[in-house]
Amino acid sequence: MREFAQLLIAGLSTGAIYASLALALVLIYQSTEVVNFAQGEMAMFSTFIAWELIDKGMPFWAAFALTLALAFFGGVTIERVIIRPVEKASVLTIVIVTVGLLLIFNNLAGGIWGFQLKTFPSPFPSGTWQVSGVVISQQSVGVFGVALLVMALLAVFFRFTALGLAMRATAMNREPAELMGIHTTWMLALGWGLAAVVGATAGVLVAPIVFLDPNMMQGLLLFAFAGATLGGFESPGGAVLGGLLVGVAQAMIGNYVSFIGTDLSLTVAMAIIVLVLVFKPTGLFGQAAARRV
Amino acid sequence: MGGIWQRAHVPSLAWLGVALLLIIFPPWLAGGYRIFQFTFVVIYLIAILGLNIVTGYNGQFSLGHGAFFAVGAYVTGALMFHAGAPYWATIPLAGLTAGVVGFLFAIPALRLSGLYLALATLALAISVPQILKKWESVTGGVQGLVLTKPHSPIGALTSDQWLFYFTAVVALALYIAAWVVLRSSVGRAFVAIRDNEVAAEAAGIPIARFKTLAFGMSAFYAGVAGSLSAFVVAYVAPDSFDFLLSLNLVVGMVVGGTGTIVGPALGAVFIEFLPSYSQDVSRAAPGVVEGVVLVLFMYLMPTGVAGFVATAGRKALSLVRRRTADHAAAGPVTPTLADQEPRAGPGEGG
Amino acid sequence: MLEIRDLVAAYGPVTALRGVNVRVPQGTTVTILGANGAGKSTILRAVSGLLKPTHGSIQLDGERIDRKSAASIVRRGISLVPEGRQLFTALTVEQNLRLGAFTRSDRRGVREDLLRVYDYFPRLRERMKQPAGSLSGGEQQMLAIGRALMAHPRLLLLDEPSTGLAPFLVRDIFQIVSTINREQGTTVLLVEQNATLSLSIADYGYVIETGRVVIEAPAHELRENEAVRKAYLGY
Amino acid sequence: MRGYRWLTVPVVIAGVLLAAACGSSSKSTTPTQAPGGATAPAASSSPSAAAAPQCNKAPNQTEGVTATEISIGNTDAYSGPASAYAVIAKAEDAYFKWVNDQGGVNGRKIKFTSLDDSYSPPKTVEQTRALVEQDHVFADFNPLGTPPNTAIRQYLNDRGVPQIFVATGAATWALDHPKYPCTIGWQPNYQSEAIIYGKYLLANRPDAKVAVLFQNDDYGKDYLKGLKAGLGAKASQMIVKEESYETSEPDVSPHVTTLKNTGADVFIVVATPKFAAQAMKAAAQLDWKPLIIDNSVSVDLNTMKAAGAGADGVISAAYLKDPSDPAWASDATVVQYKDILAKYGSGADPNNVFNFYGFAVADTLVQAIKQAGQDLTREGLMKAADNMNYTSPYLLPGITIHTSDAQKDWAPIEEMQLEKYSVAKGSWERFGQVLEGAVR
Repeated sequence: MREFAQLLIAGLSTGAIYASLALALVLIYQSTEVVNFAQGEMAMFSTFIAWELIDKGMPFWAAFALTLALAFFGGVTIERVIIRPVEKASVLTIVIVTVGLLLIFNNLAGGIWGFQLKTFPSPFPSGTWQVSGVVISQQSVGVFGVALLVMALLAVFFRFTALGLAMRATAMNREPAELMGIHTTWMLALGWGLAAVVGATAGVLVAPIVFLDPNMMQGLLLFAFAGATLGGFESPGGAVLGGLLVGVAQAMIGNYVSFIGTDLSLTVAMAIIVLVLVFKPTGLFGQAAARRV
Repeated sequence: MGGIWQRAHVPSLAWLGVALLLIIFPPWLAGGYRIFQFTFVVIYLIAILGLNIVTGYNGQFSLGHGAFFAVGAYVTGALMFHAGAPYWATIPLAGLTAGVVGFLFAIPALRLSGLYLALATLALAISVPQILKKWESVTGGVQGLVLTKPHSPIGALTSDQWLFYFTAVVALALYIAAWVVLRSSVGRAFVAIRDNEVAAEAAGIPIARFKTLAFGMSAFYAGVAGSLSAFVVAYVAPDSFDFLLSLNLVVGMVVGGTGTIVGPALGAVFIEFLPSYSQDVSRAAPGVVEGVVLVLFMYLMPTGVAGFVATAGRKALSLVRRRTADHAAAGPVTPTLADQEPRAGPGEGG
Repeated sequence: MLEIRDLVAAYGPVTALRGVNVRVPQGTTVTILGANGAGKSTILRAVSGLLKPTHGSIQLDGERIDRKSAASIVRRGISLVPEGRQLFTALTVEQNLRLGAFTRSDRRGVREDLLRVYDYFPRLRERMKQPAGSLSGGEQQMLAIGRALMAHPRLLLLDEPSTGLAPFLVRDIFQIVSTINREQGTTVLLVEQNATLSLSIADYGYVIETGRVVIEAPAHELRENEAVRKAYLGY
Repeated sequence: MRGYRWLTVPVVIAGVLLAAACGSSSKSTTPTQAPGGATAPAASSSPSAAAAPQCNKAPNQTEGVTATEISIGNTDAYSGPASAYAVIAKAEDAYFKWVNDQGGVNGRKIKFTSLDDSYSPPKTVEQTRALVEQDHVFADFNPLGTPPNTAIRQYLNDRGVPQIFVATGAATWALDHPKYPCTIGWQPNYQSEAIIYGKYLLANRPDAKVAVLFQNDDYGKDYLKGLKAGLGAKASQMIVKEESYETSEPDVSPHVTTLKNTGADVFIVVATPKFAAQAMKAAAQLDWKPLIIDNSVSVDLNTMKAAGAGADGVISAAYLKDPSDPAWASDATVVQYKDILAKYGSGADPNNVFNFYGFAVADTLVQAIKQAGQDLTREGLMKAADNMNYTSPYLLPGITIHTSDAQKDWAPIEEMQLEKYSVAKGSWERFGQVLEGAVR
């Protein structure tokens, strides 16, 4: 039982990492209906900026705030300068542009900061709590807490604020959104900016755990995709729960299903996703309406 | 877009001529290493052609064709390595195996569309190398399988030249096959489903059957491409079929021009040569160059090279017409992007 | 109030309007009749800023609006109920209505208008927490009109509101449009294929064919017009 | 469509089961243990002093060599997931520039052409052919990675082009050298190192319960193989759990949880830096205090610092001097390395061990070229590589590069020395004798 609880905790800690990045994916999808393949690399780049600021002697929270501001500005700029010219083209074209961005950010970070591992200071204490023999790391609890907080903020934003509704309306159907008097082009830019902010938050949160290097997000992003898919791209709550589920499933399957073994846990995670999609195509928490891309 | 096939009899003959010239001459003009590159262009061309069938003509978004490519490569690799099969004999089986895998995968994928289908195929692309690693007795695990490079049966040709002609002939045959299928009622069904699934179903087209067929056929092409790559490289290993391969195929398809005749060829040239030229520009960060080129390409030619040429051609044509004929005369309705047409059907799509 | 002069518009290479003149005086209901593809909807798209005309002008109270963006035209008091409703199907009824008032900052006015819309369409009040996509066709049309009203427009544009609806629903909706025109003084420009009904509530009508106005007259005259009767009224 | 839906479950499950089943069946086909504990790979012929390999197939033995220049090629991952290793090729470039400014080797300057293969075997083949057929390089030096090197081995041997001092620690480069005479490795192979750990455990902790975390690829599996060879007959009794991870996983701590639960008191970490740091850190966080043995791939001070408290008392093995270790701060070779890197390395980090590795292997190449003499041929270069007895100043004292010894096992470096890390001091301390881990 203790073993099970410890694995559950380990799975939840990993899951919280997936969840925080999945939130950024949900955000960009909700506000632009684009899947941004560069999302992880943008988050990584922001995290490097935070690292550089801290390395230059700035206090952690000041560096964090400045990084979020830069990320927002960067996200808006990318939308206005790079995505804008192709926004009327097909989804495939936009996907390819985000792939281009992925290559650029990854290699740029490597060129500037190198590919060697960097440690990143954690805003949370590095200690642990022991609850009847089960070890819980305070850092993981911190990541978990922030992910929940971001989730709550996003849910409120998208459901109850005029700006949030306007962003969703723009993503769903631009023409009628414009008929509502919404400046849709700015909504899209705003969506990119906010997604960059959430991504940067996720990056700064997870960097102390997975360490900082230009490739830190590549594996992560896949599982975040999985989490977002599982929960449904429609709901921030779903993304968090989906991310946690993927993390727990990975830890459990590797340990308890011996004939599969840990080396196939990835494959199994992917298979679960496909199965979930088959029976609930919009994810566990998505709404009924099917979507076209 | 589908109309191009119908309207293109004369241009397609011209393209056939160009293709033949491109097939016959390069091996005599270039060294072995260049021929190897050209051979890979042909291999990518076949895979992109396959991807085009399912994505360009049937509207199903796949980010996982590297998986079918890998299946084809490993069928050939395993047959050559373990059973000593001659390389040419493995190709049909490699294609069919990949096709069956694609068909089976398409069954659950039927329920998915757009983004979710893309993610499911992405999952496939990531899973397949893992399974290959695990299945060590057949696949050689991470170390892969070292194969014997085929010799040329014709004395006048080097092994490289022979392999180029061999792959080129396979490609030509597959090109013609695709052309025939896409012009037939099957191809029209593919396109009808892409343009409006509800309308296609109402018209009595069995959606499930044609969607799985398109996926299977597409995977067959990717499998054949993989099979060819296995003996051209004379080595198969999981590292050769990472997610970047799948992504590259999509890039090739889009850059060349989705759903066009010449698109796959242009796209194949692009993905084969871009990395080498990028590192000539910047050794420090070739990825930045690659990314920038990719973004610029999409910026300048959002419908791919083929789409761009077609649009430019049309514009030039209508300019000439406008000068000569009455300004009121309107050109034919030929939207370049399905997406620019008003969305069909109220509401449901959201 | 609205003055369209010599309007030419095209979709890519296809010319849809070839010099149209339409006037909509303050407080009236004007209808544009015509067959499918005659260019009726194109006029509304141009007025609401979704389509930039290639030639001609559109003036609202003397100000040219044909180069303005759709968003800024809404702010000038023109609301379009688009063809096919174009609702935000994943959002609730209430969220759709609130988006309709996106440009407004007078909270009290918005609340009053929301209540008024619920009074016009009691069905919407019953379903305010449901996603718009789950409504029936008639309810969706009500929501589309309600959403446009939430902007508190001076000029309401309606594009084929009767499409796909049962006859009794169509009558209800036209009734309400006419009520809105009367009670609130909202000017209405209505594009329809159902000539009988639209002429019954309109003051003035235009008939267009292949991008040109072929007949224009007060509504009661059009109802008597031989050609119009044959072509559009079916008797 | 609906009818198809239920087919999905069996199809997906069957797929996973099939994959799993195939995986487990493969276990029976892994090489069996030969008496004496060493693995006996079937493919390699047993090396003997009599059969000296000859790399003499090249029709043009001096291609790429002029009176003033030697053209050397290389492939490395400048892009893609393995790009951390591109530092090596850049360091080699810096080193050769310095050599050239010193007058070159035997009066010839080295022209170094390094191309990007993004660690993808087909790309490696393409780039290597470009190097050989277009740039006409004399030799392919230190190309990166086991799969990429495997992909080009046959080609280079058919052409008689030296594939010299490859940047991988697989055992095959030494074992199969007689079959591929133009190909030779350099660094101690993974199996050698693991044999050393096995021997150490047998001697010092014979009753240990050993848990292993390894990367699921050739590198991880080679270590596992070597460890079993080193433990010999007691291997199956001592190793209580082998747990593998994939590089796509973000955090390996769930695996560490599993390993801790086995009650093991020795934890062997076969992981690249990021994952090794995570594993050591996780062990400390879980309050698990086994003897940790960390593979030499991940011993740079950055990694150890990242591991935090978990790094204390960790044991590893080394063969190179560590440029970040204060103990070597005044060592002439390390000082010179830092000077050269500062001048030619365009801002490279001297504490990055990959830079030092690049210098060390490049220095060995220069040594081999010198040894091959004024009349440089491809056959001559490989003959020199096959007959080295070189005390490289980059290696730890007591460790040499030797292929000329009687055993002729074609592994240039196969000795290492154990070392222990202290968090308080922030450095490694070597202990005990230099140990030998030859793979036979």
